[in-house]
This record gives sequence, structure tokens and C-alpha cells, in this order.
Amino acid sequence: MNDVGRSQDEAFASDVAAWLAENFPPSLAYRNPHPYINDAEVAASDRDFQTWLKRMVDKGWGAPTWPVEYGGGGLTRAQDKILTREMARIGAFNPNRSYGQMMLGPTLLEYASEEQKARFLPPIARGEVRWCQGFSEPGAGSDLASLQTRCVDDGGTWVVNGQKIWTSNAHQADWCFCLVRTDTSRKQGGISFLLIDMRSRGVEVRPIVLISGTRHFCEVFLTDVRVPRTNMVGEINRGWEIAKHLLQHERDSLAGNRTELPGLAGMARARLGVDECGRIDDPWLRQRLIANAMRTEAYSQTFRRVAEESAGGGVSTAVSVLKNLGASVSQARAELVADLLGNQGLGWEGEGFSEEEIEATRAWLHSRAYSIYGGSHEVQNNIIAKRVLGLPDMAGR
Amino acid sequence: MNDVGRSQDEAFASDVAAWLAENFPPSLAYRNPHPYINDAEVAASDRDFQTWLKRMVDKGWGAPTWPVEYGGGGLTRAQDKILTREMARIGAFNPNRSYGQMMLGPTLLEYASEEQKARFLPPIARGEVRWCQGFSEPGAGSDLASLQTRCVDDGGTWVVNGQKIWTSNAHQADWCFCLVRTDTSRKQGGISFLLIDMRSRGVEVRPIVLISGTRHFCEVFLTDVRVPRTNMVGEINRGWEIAKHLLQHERDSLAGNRTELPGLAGMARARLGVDECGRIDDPWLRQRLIANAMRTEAYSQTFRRVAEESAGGGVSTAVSVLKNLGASVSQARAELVADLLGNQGLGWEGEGFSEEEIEATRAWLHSRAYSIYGGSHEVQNNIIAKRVLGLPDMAGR
Amino acid sequence: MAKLSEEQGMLRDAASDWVRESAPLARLRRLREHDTGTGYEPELYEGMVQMGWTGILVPEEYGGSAFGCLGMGLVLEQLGRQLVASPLVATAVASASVLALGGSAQQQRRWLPGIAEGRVLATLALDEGDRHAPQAITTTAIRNADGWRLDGSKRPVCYGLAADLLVVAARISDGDGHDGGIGLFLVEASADGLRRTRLHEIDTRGAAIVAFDGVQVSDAGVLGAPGGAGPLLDRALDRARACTAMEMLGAAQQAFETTLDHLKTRVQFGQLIGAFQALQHRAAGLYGELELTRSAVEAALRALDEDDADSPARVSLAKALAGDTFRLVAAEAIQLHGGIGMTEEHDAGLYFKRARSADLSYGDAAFHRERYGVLRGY
Amino acid sequence: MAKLSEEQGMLRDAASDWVRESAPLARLRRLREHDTGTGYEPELYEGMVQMGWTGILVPEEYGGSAFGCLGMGLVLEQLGRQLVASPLVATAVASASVLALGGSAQQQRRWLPGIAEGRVLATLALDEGDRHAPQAITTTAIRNADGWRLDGSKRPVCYGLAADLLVVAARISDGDGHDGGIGLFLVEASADGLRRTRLHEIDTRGAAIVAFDGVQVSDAGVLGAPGGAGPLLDRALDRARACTAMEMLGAAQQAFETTLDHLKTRVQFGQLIGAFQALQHRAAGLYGELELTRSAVEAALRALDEDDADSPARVSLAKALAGDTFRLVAAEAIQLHGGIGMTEEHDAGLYFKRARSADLSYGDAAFHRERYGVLRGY
Repeated sequence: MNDVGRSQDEAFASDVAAWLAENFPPSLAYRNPHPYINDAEVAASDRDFQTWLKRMVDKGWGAPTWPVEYGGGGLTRAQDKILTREMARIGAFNPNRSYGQMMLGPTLLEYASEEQKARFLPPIARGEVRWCQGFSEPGAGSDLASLQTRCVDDGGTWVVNGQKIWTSNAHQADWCFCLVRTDTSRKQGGISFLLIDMRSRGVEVRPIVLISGTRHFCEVFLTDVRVPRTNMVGEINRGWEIAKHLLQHERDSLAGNRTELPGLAGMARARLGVDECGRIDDPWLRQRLIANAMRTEAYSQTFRRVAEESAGGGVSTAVSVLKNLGASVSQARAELVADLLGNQGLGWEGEGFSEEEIEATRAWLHSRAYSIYGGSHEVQNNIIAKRVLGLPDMAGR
Repeated sequence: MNDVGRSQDEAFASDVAAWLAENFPPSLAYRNPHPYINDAEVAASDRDFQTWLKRMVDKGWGAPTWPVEYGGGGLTRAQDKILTREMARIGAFNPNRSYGQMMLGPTLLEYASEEQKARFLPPIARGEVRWCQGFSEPGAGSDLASLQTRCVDDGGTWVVNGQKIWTSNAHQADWCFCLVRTDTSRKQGGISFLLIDMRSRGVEVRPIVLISGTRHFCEVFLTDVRVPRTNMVGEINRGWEIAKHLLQHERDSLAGNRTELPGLAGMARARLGVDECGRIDDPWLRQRLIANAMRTEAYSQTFRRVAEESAGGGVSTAVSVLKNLGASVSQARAELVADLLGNQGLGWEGEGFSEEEIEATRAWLHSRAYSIYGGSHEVQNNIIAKRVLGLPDMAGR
Repeated sequence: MAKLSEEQGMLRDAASDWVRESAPLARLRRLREHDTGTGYEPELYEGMVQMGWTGILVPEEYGGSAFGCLGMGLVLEQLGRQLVASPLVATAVASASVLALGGSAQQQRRWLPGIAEGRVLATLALDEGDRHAPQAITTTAIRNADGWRLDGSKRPVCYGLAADLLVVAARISDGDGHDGGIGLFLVEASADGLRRTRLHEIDTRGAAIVAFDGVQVSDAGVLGAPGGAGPLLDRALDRARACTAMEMLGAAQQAFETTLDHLKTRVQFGQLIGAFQALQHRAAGLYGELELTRSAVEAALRALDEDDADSPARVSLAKALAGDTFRLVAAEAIQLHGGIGMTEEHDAGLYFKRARSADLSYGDAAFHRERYGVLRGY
Repeated sequence: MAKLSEEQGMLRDAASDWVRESAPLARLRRLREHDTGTGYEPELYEGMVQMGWTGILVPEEYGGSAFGCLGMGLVLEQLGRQLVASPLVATAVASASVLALGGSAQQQRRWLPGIAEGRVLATLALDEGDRHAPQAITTTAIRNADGWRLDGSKRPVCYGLAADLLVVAARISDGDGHDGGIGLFLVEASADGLRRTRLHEIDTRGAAIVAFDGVQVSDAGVLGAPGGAGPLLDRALDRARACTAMEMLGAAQQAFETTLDHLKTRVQFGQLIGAFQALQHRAAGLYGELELTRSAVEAALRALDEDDADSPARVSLAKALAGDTFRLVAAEAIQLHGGIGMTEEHDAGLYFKRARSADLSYGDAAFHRERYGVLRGY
């Protein structure tokens, strides 16, 4: 980078810092953004969050790198990094993170028609519309290409019938980006990418209760749902490519979900006590804690290394590796926290357990999903074996 | 069992005990029989061992359950158990254990012609002839059915060409029982079971040096080796069934190789010291030692349980499970012993290391073979998955 | 399963039939919805009483069958398969064993027939916090004119809310904090000063906090020698541990078989997923763990029945392996079922929750690995 | 590999070329056959000197390039791939660092140019038995009229038989057994009272026992403050640890790639064995471990170069992961090669042997897990 670029960036950084100092509500500093992202009700009920959202999207920074004409900030990649860094410095976060902004937006920018971009992107950039993702089906989880939801042309309108599952927050979503089958004679080559208004007649949503009590995954039943022709992104039967691109973004974001976790040493010392040498006073748990701390640290280092190596764009093949390592590190950690709690890690609700204990227990239960969603552990291993390591397919099949 | 049977057994037991007291050389009590079994030179150089062998085979107990006419003892299964038990009581062992006695003999009894039995069994029962097993080939290790050693009929004599590998003690063997290909158009259905005199012209043996320095595995090169027609066991192209039967016996015996191992607590206490509570003073190693001791004990219990369940004969499907569990327990143990020794577990030979240390280091190196020979870990897992658990084969192959 | 006697075989088969007909997993779901904290269905427990199971460890003179630990294990294995929730272990194993092994004739007469007939639910009130720690009891029993005064709080007490009788472990004290060892006290749930609070846990086992605020116990309620009850407690605990291990093994076995069925029926990428070798090898590995665990659990139960001096180490081996194996198998059951395994509606999660809860009962795998290590000289 | 500077990239490429052309694994085999205990080939070491690698951690004023730990790591990664045996770490990392970080100007002048130019082979004489234990030194240095008198025995000393110069760690004593802390002493191999015995090990690293029987050292041979050399020793050791970790990573990477090649060419059951999913998933798992290890090792080397106060924990993380990963990969390399992998003739066994030997160098994985745990507050 030349000196002009560097000094421009420095100027930008100080502008950002000044704007953030003025506009970011201190009450939100270092708050975990996920509850706001995952739950519309939580987001709606926090006035400071709403203020912060409004200020950010007015500034265009709800979608910092999108073109200004679509409601974005028009920032360069370098500027976007500076914005992220400056936010991190004061514990701020982008309040407009959402499925729409993170997954669908970049996909529309690449594949949608001009008209579609103009129609769908600005409401996402402004945080006004919530999107959900209708990909998985009961018979097509890891094997997405087997999906069955039919979409037929009925006099210039698409008519959709089928069932989607594992649709995050469908019960709070306004719209759904959906994979549908438009040709039953081919597998990947018969899939199209369709945008469906969740208020359409024939759309029914049922939340799925998970073993952790979580209810944000849903089943979505689609019965004779009529969708305008203009809601298809890309050409008919060409949706697979779009989906793959989008899923790569999903894995990117999942792999990054758990980069920096605080150590468990403090909690363990408090729970278990220390011996006369100051070491945690349970050798069995202590060794597992140390092993997990080491893997967690090495995972964070790996995440940073991959980010550095892939700087300059493009989607890295390392994503599958990161996904599996991240999931296993996080699962081991959740398991360890519950083990640390012992009998106090059995609480579901009510008297006798602290809020933190119940949260940890439910987090432990929920952690089993880490190696299932976003491409299961097994599917990622297949990808690593074939695409990264170049191992062969079975002959004669 | 009725009372008559029981009292007969009791009488037999006391006869056996009396005979053993008179005939078993005390110098051999509680000695590890494997060096004698594995190495003809070791066996030949120990006078007490030779005495013991002579007395046992004269008694017919070198092959206790074989018919008397073939040099066996003609014992019932119950009597055989009593003999084994009485020997164990005083640390005695069958000095005639060998490939021939354990593997080939039972196979010949089941599949060979009367003439073959009369010719080959007595020398085995008397411990006069050493056999080796010519099954694996360079291109057919775990996948035995791919073997390439050709056997063709040349005017009433078989002519064999090919190469065998991993043939234990071929350099000391008088005879070899061999799988050969008599039909190239079929896989399993083109294999025959042939007995080859190792002194035949065209047989060349080269010992293979292993990473542990062991030299008892060999390569056997067969070049235009002429074998009499009468040396084929069973019908032509029906050798696969015989081999499967024999391999089952091999796995049975391998699974049982490591049933009872002494604990490592004493060695660990001596090497590592103990803390003020009397516990081994290295928490990391201590936990691995405990975990391995637990699995070792559970493995022994499993071995006894399987033996009890399958009492009454037949070859158990549990053999593959035992093989894998036994190999993993023993490998972990060998690894642990080397870890216990630390820098002293790096010695190959010479000054600065005790004999025990060098033996432990080589045993650790050799232990990697446990999960390879006698059907690799992977092959056993395939067998468990398909035959024990009934999991399906791939479709479309 | 190693060779069983004819009677043992019949016991197991009867248990298997009964569970299938009367107590399938659907019963646990129903209980979970309607549980008020007692953690069991009286109707089902009555069925077990009718089957004679509450008397398996009760001497014949008090109405039991004295059928032994292996017999009890055979029943619990079947109950474990369908995660039947009942106070059977707490009452008819742990509490019955304390009484049978260390109670006076009067105490046995007073309580054992009731346990065998199902009139009395009993449980141990032992642990006081995060972990199973029989050596770390702080509840005190202070000598006074009328006998003993108990103060302290126990948690979690399994089936503590339902129990009629509590066997309370307390530290004998002269009132000045002097440590006089462990005593066991029989306390009726109706005693003055006793207060119970429900614990709502992920698994259904009627857990409660039981607080003792100056609860008075007469000398007739003291089990064994006050101050020297540690060994008695340990013997009774070992029975509860080994029986729980068998219950866990049954549950793990069922979770494994359900998963195998799934592997044999679910199609992905045009294949039955059970045809994928990576899953086959994982299944083979789990099978090996189950086999090891079964051997260890059976050996422990037999050792207890034979009063083998090596029982403690064998029991710890069994309980530790059962804990590790059940937790592993249950986690793999969810993974191999994929998304559906994560849903409340699917059974895998119930096994997963029971695995942790059962592991923690009477000492988790880490506790028993440590105990085994000490007993074996490590 | 994270982003490298242009110079670093050139260094790595040069090392890669040199190893491929001059030091393939066949050289190690030749050395193993003819080794008299020095554990290296002078001709190959001379080549390394020519490449400038002996000076990478030597300040420029003494003929080095001061290129830093990451630079040295880049070279060692390439050497590790072909298991090149040389005293590079012992001399140009461990010993050079002690001198560069804590030597007097006179000591540096006396020894560093010789190390950079390859005229001097040096090594640490630190450990005394089974395990790496810098805190447990019993060799004594007793003050006398002429300086210090060393008594004790060191083992294993890497390249101890070949070394010209030994950096000896000894416990300062007043002669009455009073513990005065750790001192580091520069001792020439030719010193009176010094005796060396070859250790013939599974791996080739010139190991020896070095005994000191009243070896006299003048004050000019004392490094840093007598009694206070512990921190200096630890800093030098951390460099040796991180560099060894990178050498191990290179070796593990090569063993993994060789195994991948085997999976892509070996046919069994009518399939390339690399098509079997169970093996694919194991390979994917190994790949993940290698990636984690690479990140940790690079981070440790960079931390050392930046004098980051967190270096010790990062170094221990790197060395521990390298030990675990290399041992795992090497064992799997044998397993996945099947029988042929067990033969002396095949390379897998050489990697397997090096894995244990390298793990034990400068502290094995258990040592570093413990150290990491203490440093991170566990």
C-alpha cells in the first residue's frame, strides 16, 4: 500500500472512531450480539439497540461494503476492516447482522437482476426485513441435492409445494430464500433459487423444540404457495450454484463464530479450588481443561492465520477444516463446563440452580448441534478428503 | 454333566496333576512360551525344553484332542480343559504349540484326505516338523482374495510361481501351507490350498527386518516350484473356504495372546516415585496408566466372558472385536511403558540402557504391528460392521 | 451376557416383557410432562413391586427373594433400555442394602418388609453439593439427651421428594466441631425440622434438596456404630453403583441399537447411510466399548454377590466404563441421527440427558477412575 | 503458512531446494549405517554453514544474519521433512542463544563467530535422566580458588559426542550442599575430567552421556550471574523448543503427504484405498491436527521474534501440539501403509522413531502441557 492510501485510511479511522464515540450507546458495550440477531423480540424490546440500529443503517454501515445505491456504505474492504476494528476496540458491533445481510445480500449482489437488487437489498441494508433460509428438508439434510420441494409454472406464476426444516427463525421472518425443485429428472441441475414472502397464503410455520429447549428452528410447510415469476434469482434450474456460493458464506461465518473464547481457568479455580501450589485442585478436570485451552488457543491462531492467508478475497478451502475444529473445540468446552458444574450442571429451571448454571447446561445440550448444522462433521470431512486432500472417489459407482 | 462324568473328570485331573508333577521340568515354570514357539534355535538350545517336549508328545499331549491314531492324545474337550487348567496351576505350558499344531492340524482334520492326515498330522503332533503359512502377498495383504501366486497343472504335477510375504519363520520352516491361484477368471473361487515342502527347488526365503529389529517375518519367492498332486488339500478352487476356517483359528489365537498382563503400577511407582498420599507422582502419566489398567482389566473380563459364552464350541463372531480391543489395549500399554521410561525408552542397544529398557523400546516399536497383522484394524472393523452389526454394503457396486 | 442360571434367565425375560408392555419410553415422556417433582409413576412402581423386584436384595425372612445383585442388574438393564424412571435403585438397592448389611434386627423388621412390599420409599441423603464425595460430609449429628440432632443440607437427593424414609449420612460431633467419623441415621420424611425442595433437572429422578434443621433422631434410628458407618455406607453404595452401571448399560445398548436401525434405514446421497464406511467403523468402535462395559459390569455384580474382597475396584471399573460409554454412545446417537436427533421429539436427547445424570449418580467416571487407581496401587 | 516477507520466502525456498538436492532421506539411512556416535555428516553440516543457517540467530557483528527464530524455523521445517540429522538446533539455536542472550562481550566474541562459521559445535548439557527437568539439576558447581569445580553426569546430551563446547547447567554450591541456584558454564570438550559415552538410540541425534569429574572452569567460563541463570536458560530453551517444533511439523507434514500418496496409489478390494471413507475421515482428522499445529508453531516463533512476554506459553503450546501431532501422524502413517510400513526398509518407521525422540527433546508434550497450564492459571 502506498503512503497516500495509508494516510487516507488513518483519516478514515479517526473519523470512524469519532463517530462511534458519539453514536454508540455505552449500555451496549461488550454485549453479546447474538440474542439480538437471533430473536426479533429481544431486538425490538431494547431501546438502545433500536437507536444504535437506526444510526448505523442511516450511515449505511448496516451493510458497510454494499453500494450506496442499495443502502450500503460503499466502503472498501480496507475501510470495512477499519470499521470492524474500531468497533471491536470499544466493544461495539454491527446491529444489522442477520441472515439477510450476511448470506442473502452478497448472493443477490452477485446473482440477482438489477430489478431484484433494487427491490430486495435496501430493506436488508436498513434492517427492516428479516429473512430466513429454506434449504434443508426432512429427507435432505446433509444431502441437500436430494430436495423434493416442487415448484411448477402455473400460468406465469410459480406454485410451490413441499416442506422445509431447520429453518432458523422462520416464525419471525418476513421473507424466505428457498431452494426448490423445478426439474425432477436431474439432481443438482433441477434446483432453482426462489424468494418467498412468508405472508403468502399456504405458508405454515411450526417451531421445533430442541433438547436444549431452544425454539428458533422451524418447520415450514408450503402448500400451493403462489410466487411471482420475478422472485426467482438467476435462471431456472441454476439454483445449485447460487446455493453453494451462499453455503460457503454460511460456513465462513459459522467457522468464525467461536474464535475467541475466554479461558475457563477462573471459573474452574472458583468452582474447584486450588492446591498448595496454586493449581486447580482436581487433576482429572484440570488436565482436560488445559488440553481444551490449548486446542482453543491453537484454533484461534488457525482462524487468524487462515484469515491472513486468504486476505485479498475468495473463499478458502480451509473453511471445512475450521468448521470441524471449531465445532469440536466448542463442544469439548461446553462438555467441560457442565462437568465442572457437576450436579449443578443438571438444572433445567427453577430453584436450586443459578441462572448461569442453567444457561451452561442448556448450552451444553445445544452444543451437540455444532457438529450437525451448517454441514455436518461427516460432510465436512468428505469435503476435506476430496477437495483439500485430493483423495479419490470409489471406483465403479 | 452327570455325577459319573464329574467323578471321571476328577480322577483324570488327579492323574494329570500327578503326571505333571513328575514330568514338568521346574526350570520352565512360569516361563513365557513364546520365544520357544517363535524361534527354533531358542527351542533347540534349551535342554529342559526338549525334555519337556519329548515327554509331552510321547504322552500324546502335544496335540491333546487329536485322535490317537494321528499321534494325538484323544482327549475330550472337557479333559483338554482340565489339562490346560492343571498346567496353568503350576506354570506349565504345551511345548508343542506351533503354527502346525494350532492352525494347520485342525484344518487338516476337517478338510484333508485320510492319506494326507496319516502323512502330515503325526509329525506335527510329535513336534518334528515346523510349518509356516503362505497366505499374504505384496499386492494382497488385507485383501487376501486378490492373491496372484499361480499354480498350474504340468503333466500331473503342480507348478507354482509367485511371491509370499509376512510369512512368519519361513526361514526355519520345513513345510508351508499355501494359498495359490488355480483359476484367474474368478476371485475367491479360483484359490486352492497347497502344501509345499520348503526344501523344494525354486523356494527362496528372505527375512524381512522390521522397525523393531525383529527378523522372523519373511518373503518367500516361489519360482517354478514343482509340487506333487497329492499335496493339495480339498478340491481344486475350493481353498478359500479352508483358508477362512483357518484364519478364524488364527484370529482366535491372536485375540487370546494378550489376555492377562501384569499391572504397570509397580514399575511406575519405582520409576516415578509417589506423592505424600502414596499416589504415583506424575499426574499426567498416572491418569493414562489408570485408564489403560481399566481397559486392560475390562478386556481380560471380556475375553473370559466370550470364552464362557462360546463354550460348547464353534467359532465366535466376537473374535474381531477381541482382536481390535486387544491390539489397542496392548499398543497403548507399550506406548505407556516407553513413555514411563522417558529418555531411557530411546535405547536401541549398547551402553547406557538396561536390557529391560531396550526390550521395552523394541516392544513398543513392534506393537504397531498388532493392529496390522492377523487382519488389520480396518478389516476387523469391516467385519464387525457387516457380520456382527448387520450394516449394509454400498448400493450400486 | 455371560451364562445365566435358569432363574436369572427367567427374571431377565420377565423384565424385558414387562418393560415392553408396561413401561415403554412413552411413559417417561408422559411423566416428564406431568411430574410434580416426585419423579416416578406410582402405578409403574406398583407393577415392579408385583414383579417382586423391590425384594431382590431383601432377605427372605423380610419378604424378599435375596436374589442378589446380578439379578437386580438383569432387571435394571431392561428398565434402563426404556429409561424407566423409578426409585428402585434408591429404595430397593441403596437403602435396602444399608439396612440388610448393617441394620439391627429391629430396624430390619421395621423397614425391610415395607420396602419389599412397596409401602416404603427410601433413599440415601448423602451428597451435599457439586460432586459425589462420601468423605466430605458436613451435615452434623450432635449427641444430646434424646439421641442425636441433625443439622445440614443434602443435595441432590434422588427421589428425595417422594421418599418416606431417608438414610442420612452425617458427621458425628460432640457439639464443639470435633470430628467423630460418619454415622448413618434413619429419618422419616415427616420429621420435624426436615424441609424438602424440588430440583427441576434435565433428567427425571425426583431430585430434591433436603434440609435438616435440628431434626431429632432417637438411638433406635442409628444404623451401625455411630462414627464407624463409613464402610457400611461404601458397601451399600457399591451395590447401587454396580446396579446403576447395569441400568446405564441397558440404556446405552438401546441407544446404540436405535442408532443402528437408523443407519440401516436412512438414505442419503443415494445410499443407506449405514453403508458409509466411516460410520461403520464408528459403529464398530461403539460396539467394542459396549462389550468392554458389559464385561466389567457383569464382573462387578458377580463379585458383589460372591462377597469378593476385590469388589470395590471392580465396581469402580464398571461404573466408570458405564459412565464413559453411555455418554459416548448417547452423543454419537445424536450425531448419527443428524438434525432430528437434536429435537425434543426424538428419543436420542432423552438418552443423552440420562447419560449425564446417571454418570453423576453415586460417583461419576472421574470419581471412579480415581478410586480404581488408588485401589490398584496407582 | 502465514504471510512471509520476501526474504523469508527466499530462505524457505532455498532450504527446500537444498534438502531435496543434498539431503534426502537416503542420507539419513547412510548415516545410520556408518554412524560412530557423532550423529551427523560433517559434509552436510558444512553445506548448512555455506547456506548461512548456522548464523541465523547470531548477531551480525559476530558474522551472523540475526534473521530470527521464524527464519530458523523455516529452514528447520524443510530439514525436518527429510529427517536431516545435524547439530543445527543444539549449536546454532540452543547454544548460540545462550551466548547471544546472556554471554559477555568477551564470550560472544570468543564463540559466536565459530558457531556461525561452523568451526564450533556446541550443545547444552542440561538433563540428567529420564525426563527433561531444568529445575531438577544435581550436577554441582563448587566455588574454589581457581573458579568453579563441576561434578555430575548429564544424559542424554544431544550431539554430546561431537560437540567442541558444552554449555553445562549446574547447581551452585558452597561445598556444603547449600543450594545457590542454577549456573551455566562454558566447558570445552577437551577439559580434564570430562568423559563422554555414546548412547546408541533408535533415532540419530548423537546422544551421549557426559560425565564431569572435578572439571575446572575459570570465571571467564561462567555465563550470566552464577546462581541466577535459570531465566536465561529458559529463554534459550524456548527458542530451541519452538525451532524443534517446526522441525517436527515439517517431518509430520512429510509423513502425512507420503501417506496420502500411498492412499492414492495402493489398491485393495478393487479400490484405491484412499477411496475408503473411513480412511478419508482419518486423513481429514490428521489434516486438522497439522493445521492447528502449524498455527501454534508459527505463532510461537513470531512471539519469540517480537520478544512477546507471552512467548513461554505460546512456545509450550507449540511444542506440545507438535509432539502429539507428530507422534499421531507417524503412527497412522505406519498403520495406513499396512505391513510394509512396519519394515525397516520403509521410511515410515524412521519418522515414527524421530517422533518420540523429538518429542522428548527440550521437554515432551506432557511437560509442556503442564507448563502451559501453570502459565495460563490452571
